[in-house]
Amino acid sequence: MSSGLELKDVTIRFGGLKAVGDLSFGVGQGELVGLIGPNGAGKTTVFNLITGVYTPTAGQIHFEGISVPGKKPHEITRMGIARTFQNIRLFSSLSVLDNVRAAMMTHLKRGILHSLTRGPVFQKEEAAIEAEALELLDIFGLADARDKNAKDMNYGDQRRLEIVRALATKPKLLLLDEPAAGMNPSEKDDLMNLIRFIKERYNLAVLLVEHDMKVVMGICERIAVIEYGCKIAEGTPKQIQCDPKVIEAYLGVAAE
Amino acid sequence: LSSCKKTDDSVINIGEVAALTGGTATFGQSSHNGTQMAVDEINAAGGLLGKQIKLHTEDDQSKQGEAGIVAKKLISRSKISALLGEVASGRSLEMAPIAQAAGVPMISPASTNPKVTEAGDYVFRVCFIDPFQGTVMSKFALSKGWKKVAILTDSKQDYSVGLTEFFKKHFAANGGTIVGEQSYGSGDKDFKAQLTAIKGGAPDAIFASGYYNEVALIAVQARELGVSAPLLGGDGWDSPSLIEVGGDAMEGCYFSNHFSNEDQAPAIQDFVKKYEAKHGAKPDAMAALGYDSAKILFDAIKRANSVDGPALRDAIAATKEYEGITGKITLDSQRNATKPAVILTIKDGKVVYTETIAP
Amino acid sequence: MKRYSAQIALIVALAISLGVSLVSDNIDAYYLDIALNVGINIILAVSLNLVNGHTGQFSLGHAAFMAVGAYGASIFTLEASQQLIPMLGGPSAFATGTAFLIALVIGGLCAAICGWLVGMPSLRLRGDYLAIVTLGFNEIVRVILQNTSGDGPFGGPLGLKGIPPHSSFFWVFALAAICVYVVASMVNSTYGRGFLAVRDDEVAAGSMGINTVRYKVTAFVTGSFFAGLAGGLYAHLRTTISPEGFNFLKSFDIVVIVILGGMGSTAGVVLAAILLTVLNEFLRDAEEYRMIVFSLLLIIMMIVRPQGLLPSLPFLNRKKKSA
Amino acid sequence: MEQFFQQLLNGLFQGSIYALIALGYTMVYGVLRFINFAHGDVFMLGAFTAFGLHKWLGPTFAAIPWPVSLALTLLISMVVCAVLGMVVERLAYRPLRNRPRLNVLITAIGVSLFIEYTGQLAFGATQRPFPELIPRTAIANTGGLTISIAQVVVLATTVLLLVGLRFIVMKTKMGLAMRALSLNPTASTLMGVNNGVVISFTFGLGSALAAAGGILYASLYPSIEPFMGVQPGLKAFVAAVLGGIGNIPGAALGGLIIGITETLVKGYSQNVGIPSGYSEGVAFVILILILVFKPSGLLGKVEREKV
Amino acid sequence: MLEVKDLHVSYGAIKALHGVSLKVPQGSIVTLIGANGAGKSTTLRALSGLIKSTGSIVYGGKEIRGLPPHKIVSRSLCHVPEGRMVFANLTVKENLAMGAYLQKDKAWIAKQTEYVFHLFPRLKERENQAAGTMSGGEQQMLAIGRALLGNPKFLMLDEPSLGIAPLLVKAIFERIVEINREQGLTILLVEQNANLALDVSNYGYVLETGSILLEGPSAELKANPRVQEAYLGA
Ligand SMILES: Nc1ncnc2c1ncn2[C@@H]1O[C@H](COP(=O)(O)OP(=O)(O)OP(=O)(O)O)[C@@H](O)[C@H]1O
Ligand SMILES: Nc1ncnc2c1ncn2[C@@H]1O[C@H](COP(=O)(O)OP(=O)(O)OP(=O)(O)O)[C@@H](O)[C@H]1O
Ligand SMILES: [Mg+2]
Ligand SMILES: [Mg+2]
Repeated sequence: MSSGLELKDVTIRFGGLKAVGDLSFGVGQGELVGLIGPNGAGKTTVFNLITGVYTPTAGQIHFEGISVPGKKPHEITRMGIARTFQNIRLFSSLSVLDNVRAAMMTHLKRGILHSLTRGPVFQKEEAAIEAEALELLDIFGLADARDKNAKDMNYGDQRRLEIVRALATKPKLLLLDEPAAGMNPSEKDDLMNLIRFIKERYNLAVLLVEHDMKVVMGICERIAVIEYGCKIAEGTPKQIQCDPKVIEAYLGVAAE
Repeated sequence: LSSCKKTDDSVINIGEVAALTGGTATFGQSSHNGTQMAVDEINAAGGLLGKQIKLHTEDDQSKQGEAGIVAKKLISRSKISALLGEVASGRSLEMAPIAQAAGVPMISPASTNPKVTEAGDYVFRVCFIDPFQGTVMSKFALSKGWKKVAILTDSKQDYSVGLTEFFKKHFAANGGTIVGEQSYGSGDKDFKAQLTAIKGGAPDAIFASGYYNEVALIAVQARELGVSAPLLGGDGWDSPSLIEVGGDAMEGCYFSNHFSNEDQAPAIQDFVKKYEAKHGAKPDAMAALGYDSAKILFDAIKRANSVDGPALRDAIAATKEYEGITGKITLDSQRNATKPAVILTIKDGKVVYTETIAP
Repeated sequence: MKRYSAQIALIVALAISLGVSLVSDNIDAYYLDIALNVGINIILAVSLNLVNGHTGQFSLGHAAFMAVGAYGASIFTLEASQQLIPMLGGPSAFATGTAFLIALVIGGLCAAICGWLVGMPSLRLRGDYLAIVTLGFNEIVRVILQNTSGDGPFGGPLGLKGIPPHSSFFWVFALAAICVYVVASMVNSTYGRGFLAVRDDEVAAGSMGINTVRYKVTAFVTGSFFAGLAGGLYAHLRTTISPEGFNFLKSFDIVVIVILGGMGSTAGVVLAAILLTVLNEFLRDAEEYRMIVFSLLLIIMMIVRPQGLLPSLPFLNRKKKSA
Repeated sequence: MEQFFQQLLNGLFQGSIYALIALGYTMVYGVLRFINFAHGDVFMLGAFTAFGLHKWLGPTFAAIPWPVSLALTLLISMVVCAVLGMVVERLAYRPLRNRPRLNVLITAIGVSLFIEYTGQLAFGATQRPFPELIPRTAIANTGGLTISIAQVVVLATTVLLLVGLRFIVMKTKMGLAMRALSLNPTASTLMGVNNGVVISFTFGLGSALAAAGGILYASLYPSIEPFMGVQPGLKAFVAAVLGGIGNIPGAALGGLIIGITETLVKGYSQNVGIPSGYSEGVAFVILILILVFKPSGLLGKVEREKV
Repeated sequence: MLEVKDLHVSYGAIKALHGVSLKVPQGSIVTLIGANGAGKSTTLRALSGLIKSTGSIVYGGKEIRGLPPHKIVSRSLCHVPEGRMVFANLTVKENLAMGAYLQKDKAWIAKQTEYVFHLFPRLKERENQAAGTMSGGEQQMLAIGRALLGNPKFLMLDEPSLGIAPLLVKAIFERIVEINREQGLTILLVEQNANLALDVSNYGYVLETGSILLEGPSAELKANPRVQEAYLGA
């Protein structure tokens, strides 16, 4: 059994619309893979399939050898898959810090009754979690905003918080849906560095959906291209950039 | 913490709990009007024991829970010597233990559920109780030769449930047959389903033990469905709006009551006139009972020559053959009023007296 | 020591409840009654706030759980206490107290079980759909109780009477303090952030590893349990209960306290429970204008202070524990 | 068998009156996304307006044929209540426009209490007889089945309103604006929609429908009192949710289902030993059963949210 | 055409704009660039009346500050907001019809709808799909198309390239220029893709924490080393 994520002949239909069709690809351990394609190609849908928001009409999805479809989103997260949302979905009335804390709940060893004791063990655990959350926020330069409400942050910071929150679940595989959207080119540069950094630091595999080719080509080790829900190409950034099918469907003539 | 409010010794404080607003406000307002009239009269006549009567009225909004609170409020804040109310048995039951524990005599004008006065020797009532009224109507039906009766009960009202229960018991034990038993909840407007089912049993009469609000509509709909059997009921029917709403459909129906405002006895006509002058409508049974409950209290105060709890209690308990608007009232050992019931019928859009049935 | 301020506050609150209880005979019966109502309303509102405020599930049926608790506890007291008290060593304060506590807990558990039964299928409904289902449950409970036989254990439309007045200052406020402590502690922990996360965005919460169903059911069952306790206390304060007293309008009353206090703000809700209960007494003097004044105040309050009396401020949630 | 058909008819008419009230309820909900608990109270005001009108103009009305006086009464009361609804919206709801919906809900409860208790103060607590706007005579009495004119008028009005409302909401520009506004008020104002006007219109229309409902209801059940709107309001709410709240045909369907089942349970439960009083809970039992299996109501669209 | 002077905006206690002044001449494309949180979207929201502001906003010679949004739209000022804000449960067609809410000329609406379908063929394919179920990029297309149906004379675009595939980004920008040239539409463009924005625009402003930091003809800005370092990703 291979480790990492494995999709085999995955299909999903919405009514008459085949949003994803017979899609197969994988993400190995510690790999950074790009998933690109035109608008409406089915990229976000693939994320939704992997994370249990949708159940595939046909096909198999395995993570570390365990079948994913049919599992609830929270169970999948506990298996080690975390994601960000293209349309930002933070816990808008919670503070920045609490957004991260909520995501760390998965790692608590004790349940709700424990919080009623409020004893030393509990206090220690809470302190440790707060420290850990702050450390993550600090990596993304959000530690100063810890007490701000998530909904009062600007778009770019909300995107960063999405990533921090996903990381807080301690995933083995991180799915990023257009993380650079709404950032300017220099912010995108910073983001690329951050993604590389967290990938090494936390030993992550990353699946990245992004329309900014500079980001995709800059950090991905391998790229899959889909159109109308089907894979049309897969390879290294170099190969993809020169693939005529990809150029025609997606990149346009002169991809920088 | 404890209160140091000075009590006003120049008056006699009497408490009253009534539903002045909310779902059963129409009963509460009537009984309050009656009570208030009695108080005004006695004050105009110089009061009692050389003092004026001060009536403290609290509204319980027709809500469970409220009656108990205001009873406590009246007893501990207004320092009342006696408590009048409530019309509804459920709420009287809430007040009764409080009055009993505080040693304040309580007289309920119209709570007909037997359990009310079981709370203790300080709790009285001036109306007859459900078993009596249920039996009266059963006797009446049998005397009319109606052997097959259908029953329509308001399952939200303990009053209606109680009447039905005692009617059924007596009726079945004395050769009658119940040919259909249906229920509804107060506030309902559509009774066609129940009436259609009742129609199937071809009853000689229908015992509708609920309040007039629904009974008027029941009559209208029964006639619409072609059911012509007369309706029978209890004192809960007593209100001018029974005929206003029910109209022709009420013709030939019968109900038992504490008094008839058509009764030509001078005391009654005097009361009716005074009431009409003040409120622009004829008094209903609740008003008469409210009036009687206050008058019986005043009578007892006079006899006891004191407003002391135990003395007053004993005086009330000794009430005998008191000539009230609602009949000659004697309080029995269970502190319930034993008095006759009158049977009224609706004829040409008027409530007319038919007969009196003694206890 | 600051870390343990919650426990300290709880102990202080319990001690005060006991202390006041010992001298409660000297308190004016009416004022004492209002105080106890305040305490019961605190339990009802704080527990509903866990469901509506913190977890964002909109329940309009809290009075139903209160009813279940009230009937459960009362029936136990009326039917079983007599047998139980001798077993506990005769009619001592200890024995009656224990029997009462058992009755309350039984009421709470009955309510919690109902909460679970209703919650499991209906908590996947959203927003107003859940509201109407809980409201419907409320009405069903009332209708069932009302249509039972008058001689049966539930007493039909007249309900139960002659329930001994066991709800003393101690019981009411000790349980109110415990309720506030439990709800505040549940929410103010990393685990408890899950309730808030579910409220803000269920899909995102699921994707962050939060078992949303479990959280919703936990909130609902806990809320129901405390509503049941409050119902038991209410029954043993009023000494009579009837189905009509637990109709959906009673649920509205509790929702009003929660929203007026500030959704998700325990301190605000406690404050609102106190203010509204007391206001209700003050408004008695307005007589038939009472509800008109009340409704106008409600509308004006929503307009000038829509976030509630005390919007959910984390530091207040963390510190204020005593009732 | 004859009895069964009579019960079905009873249920149909009972259901059509629920449906009638539910239409207005669901429309207001569909646009404003809040449960207008005061709907039942506007319904009551509609009946009282008609009542007052007849007290005032009784002789005049008696002189003209009933369909004309009914139409006039309906029209005037609907206008009065529409204006009233818009005033309430202006004063109580508009200041809360961008607030959480629960606030609006509490305000609605406040408005509802206000109308009820002011009504009780103004009209008194006792029920009053409602004038016979529609002759209370039976039109059919064939085969033992009875149908009254009032019942037929109610059914016809319900159908008419159903079609009319659906047309307004689905086919007119105002309807489009109403739907857009319900989804995203910021975006709709960016399209040039005057949200205030649309909301006022919705409220006015909803209140007019409530008034019509109140009058027809009172014609069927000719006694009116200040709390008369509470129960029908609740039933209409259940009907609206049952059909899929915000969905106009759904509300009508919901009303019919509740009316018919309720009637059948009332009519036959006693036969199996269950007191018919339990029928009060029937609407809720159906509601819960249906929502458990179809969480968005019978005709409600499953709002699958794109993630 | 549009002149903004000393615009201030706060969100509660937070001040988001501290005196922004800018000019958008008739027929031009002006761009507003800046880091996350600089206040670009806030500026647009203030211009279209969605949030309260102080200062002055003069459009076509008249003060429009303080008018409600629908009044501002009726002066042909259209705003494609951040986050798209399509009407999720309405179909694509209905969304477009909402865009034309203030338009009376049916023939024009039909023509313009065809034009939008021509710009974004995907919208035509999905004309009966509920907008909320469309992909992110599809929704962005719809948002732009919807604004075009308002027959704007002045169009404010908040990050039109957000979430759009590269090929289409180019197409959209070409269209923007095309509409600007052919129909004389004045455009205020907020864009993170500063390179592209400066390429298509005549004049640019750089916004930083609520104030204008720099301004100038686009070509000059693009050559400015400070801009290059901070916003263009040297
Ligand atoms: N719940 C749904 N119902 C109907 N259609 C859907 C649903 N979800 C997605 N689709 C359709 O499936 C297709 C793929 O959508 P998806 O969001 O996966 O695209 P994407 O590749 O992420 O595009 P983008 O780059 O624009 O975000 C789109 O055409 C979309 O309209
Ligand atoms: N609703 C709000 N409440 C409070 N603060 C807000 C709100 N919206 C924005 N802000 C704050 O105002 C400032 C300006 O935000 P704005 O959204 O205008 O930035 P922007 O330049 O558009 O950024 P981005 O490129 O991320 O979209 C930011 O600091 C942001 O946190
Ligand atoms: Mg996508
Ligand atoms: Mg922005």
